[in-house]
Amino acid sequence: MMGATTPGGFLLVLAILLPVGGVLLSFVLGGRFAERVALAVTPLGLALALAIAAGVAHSGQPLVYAVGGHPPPLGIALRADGISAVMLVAAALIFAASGFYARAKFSTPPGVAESRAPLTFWIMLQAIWAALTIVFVSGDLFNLYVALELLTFAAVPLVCIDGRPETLAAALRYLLFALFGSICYLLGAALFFGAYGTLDIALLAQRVHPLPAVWAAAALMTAGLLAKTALFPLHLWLPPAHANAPAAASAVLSGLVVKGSFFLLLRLWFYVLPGLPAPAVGAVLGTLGSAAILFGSVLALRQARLKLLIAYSTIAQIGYLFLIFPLASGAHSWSADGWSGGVMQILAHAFAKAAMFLAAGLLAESLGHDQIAKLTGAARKMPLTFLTLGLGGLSLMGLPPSGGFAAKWLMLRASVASGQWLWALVILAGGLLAAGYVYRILAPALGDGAVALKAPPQRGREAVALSLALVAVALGFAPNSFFDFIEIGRPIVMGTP
Amino acid sequence: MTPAVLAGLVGAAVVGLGLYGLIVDPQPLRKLLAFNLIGSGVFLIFGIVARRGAAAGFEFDPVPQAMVITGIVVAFAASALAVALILRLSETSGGVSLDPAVWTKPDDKGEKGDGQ
Amino acid sequence: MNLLPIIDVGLALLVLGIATWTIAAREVFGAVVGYVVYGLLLSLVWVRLYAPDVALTEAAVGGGVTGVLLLTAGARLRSGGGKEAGEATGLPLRVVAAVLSLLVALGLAAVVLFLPEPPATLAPEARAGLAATGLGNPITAVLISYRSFDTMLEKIVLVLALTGVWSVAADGAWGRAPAPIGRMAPDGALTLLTQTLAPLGIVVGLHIFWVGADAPGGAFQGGALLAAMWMIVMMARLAEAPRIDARWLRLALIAGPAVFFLAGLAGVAWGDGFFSYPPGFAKPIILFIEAFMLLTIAVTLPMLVAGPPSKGAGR
Amino acid sequence: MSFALDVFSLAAIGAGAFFFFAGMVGLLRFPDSLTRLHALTKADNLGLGLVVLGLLPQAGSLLAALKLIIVWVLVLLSGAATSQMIGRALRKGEDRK
Repeated sequence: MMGATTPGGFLLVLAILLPVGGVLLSFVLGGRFAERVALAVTPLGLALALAIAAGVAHSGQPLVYAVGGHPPPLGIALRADGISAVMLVAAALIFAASGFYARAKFSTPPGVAESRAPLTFWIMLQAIWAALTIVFVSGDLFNLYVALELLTFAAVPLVCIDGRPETLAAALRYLLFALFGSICYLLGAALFFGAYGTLDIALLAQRVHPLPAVWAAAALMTAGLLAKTALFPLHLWLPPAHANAPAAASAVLSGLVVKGSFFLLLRLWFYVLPGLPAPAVGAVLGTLGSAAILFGSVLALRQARLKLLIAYSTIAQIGYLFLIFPLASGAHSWSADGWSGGVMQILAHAFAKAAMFLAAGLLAESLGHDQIAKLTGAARKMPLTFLTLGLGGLSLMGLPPSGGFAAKWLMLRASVASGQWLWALVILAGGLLAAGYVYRILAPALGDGAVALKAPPQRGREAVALSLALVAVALGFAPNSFFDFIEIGRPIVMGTP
Repeated sequence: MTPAVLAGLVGAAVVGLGLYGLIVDPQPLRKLLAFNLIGSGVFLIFGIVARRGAAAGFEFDPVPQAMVITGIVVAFAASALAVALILRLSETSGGVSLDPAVWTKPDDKGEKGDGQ
Repeated sequence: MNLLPIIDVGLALLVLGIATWTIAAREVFGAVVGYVVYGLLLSLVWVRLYAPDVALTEAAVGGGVTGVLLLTAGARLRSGGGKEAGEATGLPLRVVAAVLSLLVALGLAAVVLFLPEPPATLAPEARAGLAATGLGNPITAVLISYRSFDTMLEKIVLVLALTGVWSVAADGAWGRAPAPIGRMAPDGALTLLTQTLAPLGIVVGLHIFWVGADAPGGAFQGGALLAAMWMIVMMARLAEAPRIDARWLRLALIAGPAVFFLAGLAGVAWGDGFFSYPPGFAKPIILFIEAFMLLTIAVTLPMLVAGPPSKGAGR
Repeated sequence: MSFALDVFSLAAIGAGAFFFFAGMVGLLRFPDSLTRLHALTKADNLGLGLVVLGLLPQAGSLLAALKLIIVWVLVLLSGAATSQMIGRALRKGEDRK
C-alpha cells in the first residue's frame, strides 16, 4: 500500500515538528531565547535531514508516514523520495549557514529584554524551514496549500524587517502576488477534489484522466505556482523583495523559498499528472523559462547595485529550472538527463545564490554601500568575500567544475539528444550573459584602486559564505550514485510521451 | 436549478469579479478586498463539491467543508498581515503605492525618482 | 414548498449584486461596507449548501472580524491623510481585464457544472471513522482527527501572521500595546451595549464550542465569537489591549497549537503514531485540545485586528 | 386552531414585511441621515418584532421560541446602541461645521 507507514517514516513527522516546535518555543520565550532555540534547532534539523536521506538510500524506496494512523484518501500521508531528501539536506545546510551568519546582525542588543527585528528574524527563519520541510515531504495537495501559506507568512515579514518604506512596498507586493498564487492553487485543489475525491498525490496519479476539470485544475495550480516562483512575466515582485531584505534572509528567500513553489510544480506535473499527454505544456513552460533566462540576465547586466544584480540573476536562473519540463517529460532515453540536470540546477543555484547574497551582505556592511561602480579594488581588501562571489558566479555561468556546469551540461545533453535545439541555444546564451554580469562584479573589484572599509569583514561569516560556494562547486563532482539517488520514487513513465 | 448548482455559478462569477478588481484597482486595500472575494468564490466551489458528495447519510462531504473552515482562517490571517503592511506603508511614506517604478529603477539608488 | 428556489435565485442575485458593488464602489469605505454585507449574505448561502459549520465561520470571521479589520483600516487610512488613490487604470487594461475575468468565470462555471459523475466523496470514509473518535460532528472529526495535521499547522499560520503584523511596528514601540481599535471616545450607548452583550456572547461562544463535538459549531466558531466579544470590549474602551510582551498573552496565543503539538507527539505513546488518539479516549482528548484552541483563537483574532504595538499605547 | 395560528403568522409576518419595506423606502428617499436613521429603527424594531411574533407559533419548541425572542431583543439592543452612536457622530460632525 502506498499510503501505509514505512520504517523510518516517523522521521518525516519529526523533521516537520522540530522547526514548528522551535517557532512556538521562540514565540513564547521571546527575546534572546528565540535565537538560542533557532540555533539549537539547526544541528538537530540537519541530523534529521541526513537520517531521512540515509533511510531513503538504504531502502531505495520513498519513506511514507500516514499521519494520525489515517491513510489517504481520508488522512494525510507524508512521503520522502530522492528529491525530497536532497532538498531537505540542502535546506538544512543553507539554514545552518544563514543562521550562523545572521547572529552578528540579529542578536538581541544588550540591555533589552526583547527587540523587534531579532525576534521576527529567528521565528520566521524557523517557520520557513518548517514550511519548506512540509513542501518537500507532504503527499497531500491541501496540506501543501497550508505549507505554501506558512511559507508566504514567514517570508513576507523578512522582506520588510528593516522597516524602510521601499521594503514595506516590496513586502506588500510580494504578499499580494503570493496570496494570488495560493488562491489559484487552492482553486485547483478544489477541482481535483471535486473530480476524484482525494488530494493525495499518489492516489490522484492513479486516477487522473484528461478531463476538463483536470486541465483547469492543472492550469490554475500552475499559474499560481508560477506567480510564487517568480517566473517571467510574473517576476515583478522578486527583485525589490530579495534585494531589500537583509542578506541572511535574501539567501534563504532566493536560494530556497522560490524553490519551494517550483518543487510543487515538479510534484504537480511529474507526480500527479505524468499520465497527461502534455508536450505543449512543456513547450510553454520551457519558452517562459527561456524568456526568463534572457530577460533576467540582460536586466542583471544593467543593475547598479550588487544585491539587485544578484536578485535579477535569480530570475534568470529560475528560468533554467523550467527547462526541466520539456527536457524530462515522458520515458525517453534522454529524460533522465533532463531530470538530473533540473534537480542539479535547483541545488547548485540554491547554494551559489545563498553564498553570493551572504557575500554581498558582508560587502555592503564593510563598504557601507553595494554600488558596483564603487567596488574598484575591493577584492584586495576582502579576498575571501570575492572568492565566494567568484565561485558562486562560476556556478551561475555553468563553467566547470561546478554544480551549475553539471546541471547545464546534463540539460544540454538532454536537449541535443531529444532534438530540441532551441533550449540548447538558450542555455548557452544564458551562460554567456551570466559571464557578463559576473564579470561586471569581479573585474572592477580585482582592478587597482583604494576603497576604504568601514570595518573589516568577520572571518567566521566570510567562511560561512565561502563554504556554501564551495558546496555549489563540489556538486560538480557528484558521483553517479547521487543521480541514482534522486531517481528514487520518481514516477517514470506513463502515458504518451 | 439546485442550490448547489446556483452556488457554483455564483462562486465562478465572484472569482471573475474579484479577478477583475485585483487587476484593475490600484489601491492595495481594494486589491485586498478583491482578493477576499476571489477567496470566497473558491470556498463556494469547495462548498458545492462538498454538497455533491452527500452520501452515507450525510447531507454533505465533511472533508471539503472542513477545508473551507481552514481556508477562511488562513484568508483572515492574510488580510490582517496585508492590512498591517498597508497601514505601516501609509504611515512611513505618506501614501500607499505599489508601483514598482517608484521603488526600483534599474539604477535604483534607494531614493525616490526625483532630481537626477 | 416551491418558494425556496425563488428565494435561492434572489439570494444569488443579491450576493452577486453586493459583490459587484464591492468592486465597483467609488470610495474605499463603501466597498468595505459592501464586503461586510457580502460576508453576512454568504453565510446564508452556506446554510443553503447544508454547511452550518461553514456558515457560522463565515458569518463570524468572513463578515464580522474581517469587517472590523477592514473598516478600521479604511478609517485609519483616511485619518492618516495619506493619498489613498493610486493612478487610475487605463481603459485598454480595463477591457483586457474584463475579458480575462469573464473568460475565467465562464470557464470555471463550465468546469464546475460538468464535474464528473458520480460525484466524488469521502463521506462514507468519514462516517466509518466517526465511531472511533466518539464525535457526532463529522467536520470536527475531520479537523481534529483525520486531518488534524492541517489544523495544527493552520494555528501556526495564525501565530506567524501575528508575528508578521507585530513586525511592522516602529522599533521604539516594541513590547507596548497595540493602539485601541476604532479610536472612539468612550460612549455611553456602546458601553451599555457591551456590558449587556459581552456576557451573553461569551455564554453563546462557549455553548457553540461545547456542542461542536456533536452538532454544528466547535472551537473555531466559538472562539471567533469570544474574539468578537473581546473586540467590542476593547472598542468600548472597557479594557485596553494588552502589551505584546505580556507572558500570559504569549502563552494564550500559542496554547492551542502547543497543546495540539504535544498531543500529536503523545500519539506515539498512547495511540497509533503521531497525531493519533488512544481508542476509547479520543473524545476527551479532542475536547481538551479544542478548549485550548478556543482560547488561542479568542485571543489571536482580536490581536490581529488590533495591529502592531504602538508608541502611544500601553505605557 | 392550527389554521387560525397560520393566519395569525401570515398576518404578523406580512405586517412585519410591510414595515421593512417602509423602512427601506425611507432609507432611500429621506433627505438626511437623521431621518433615514428614524426610518431604519422602525424597520428593525417593529418589522423584526412582528416577524418574530408571527414565527413564534411555528417555532415547534419552547427553546426555539425563546431563541427567536432573544434574536429580537439582541437586534433591539444593538440597533438602539448603534443609532445612538450614529446620531452622536452626526451631531459632532455638525458642531464642527
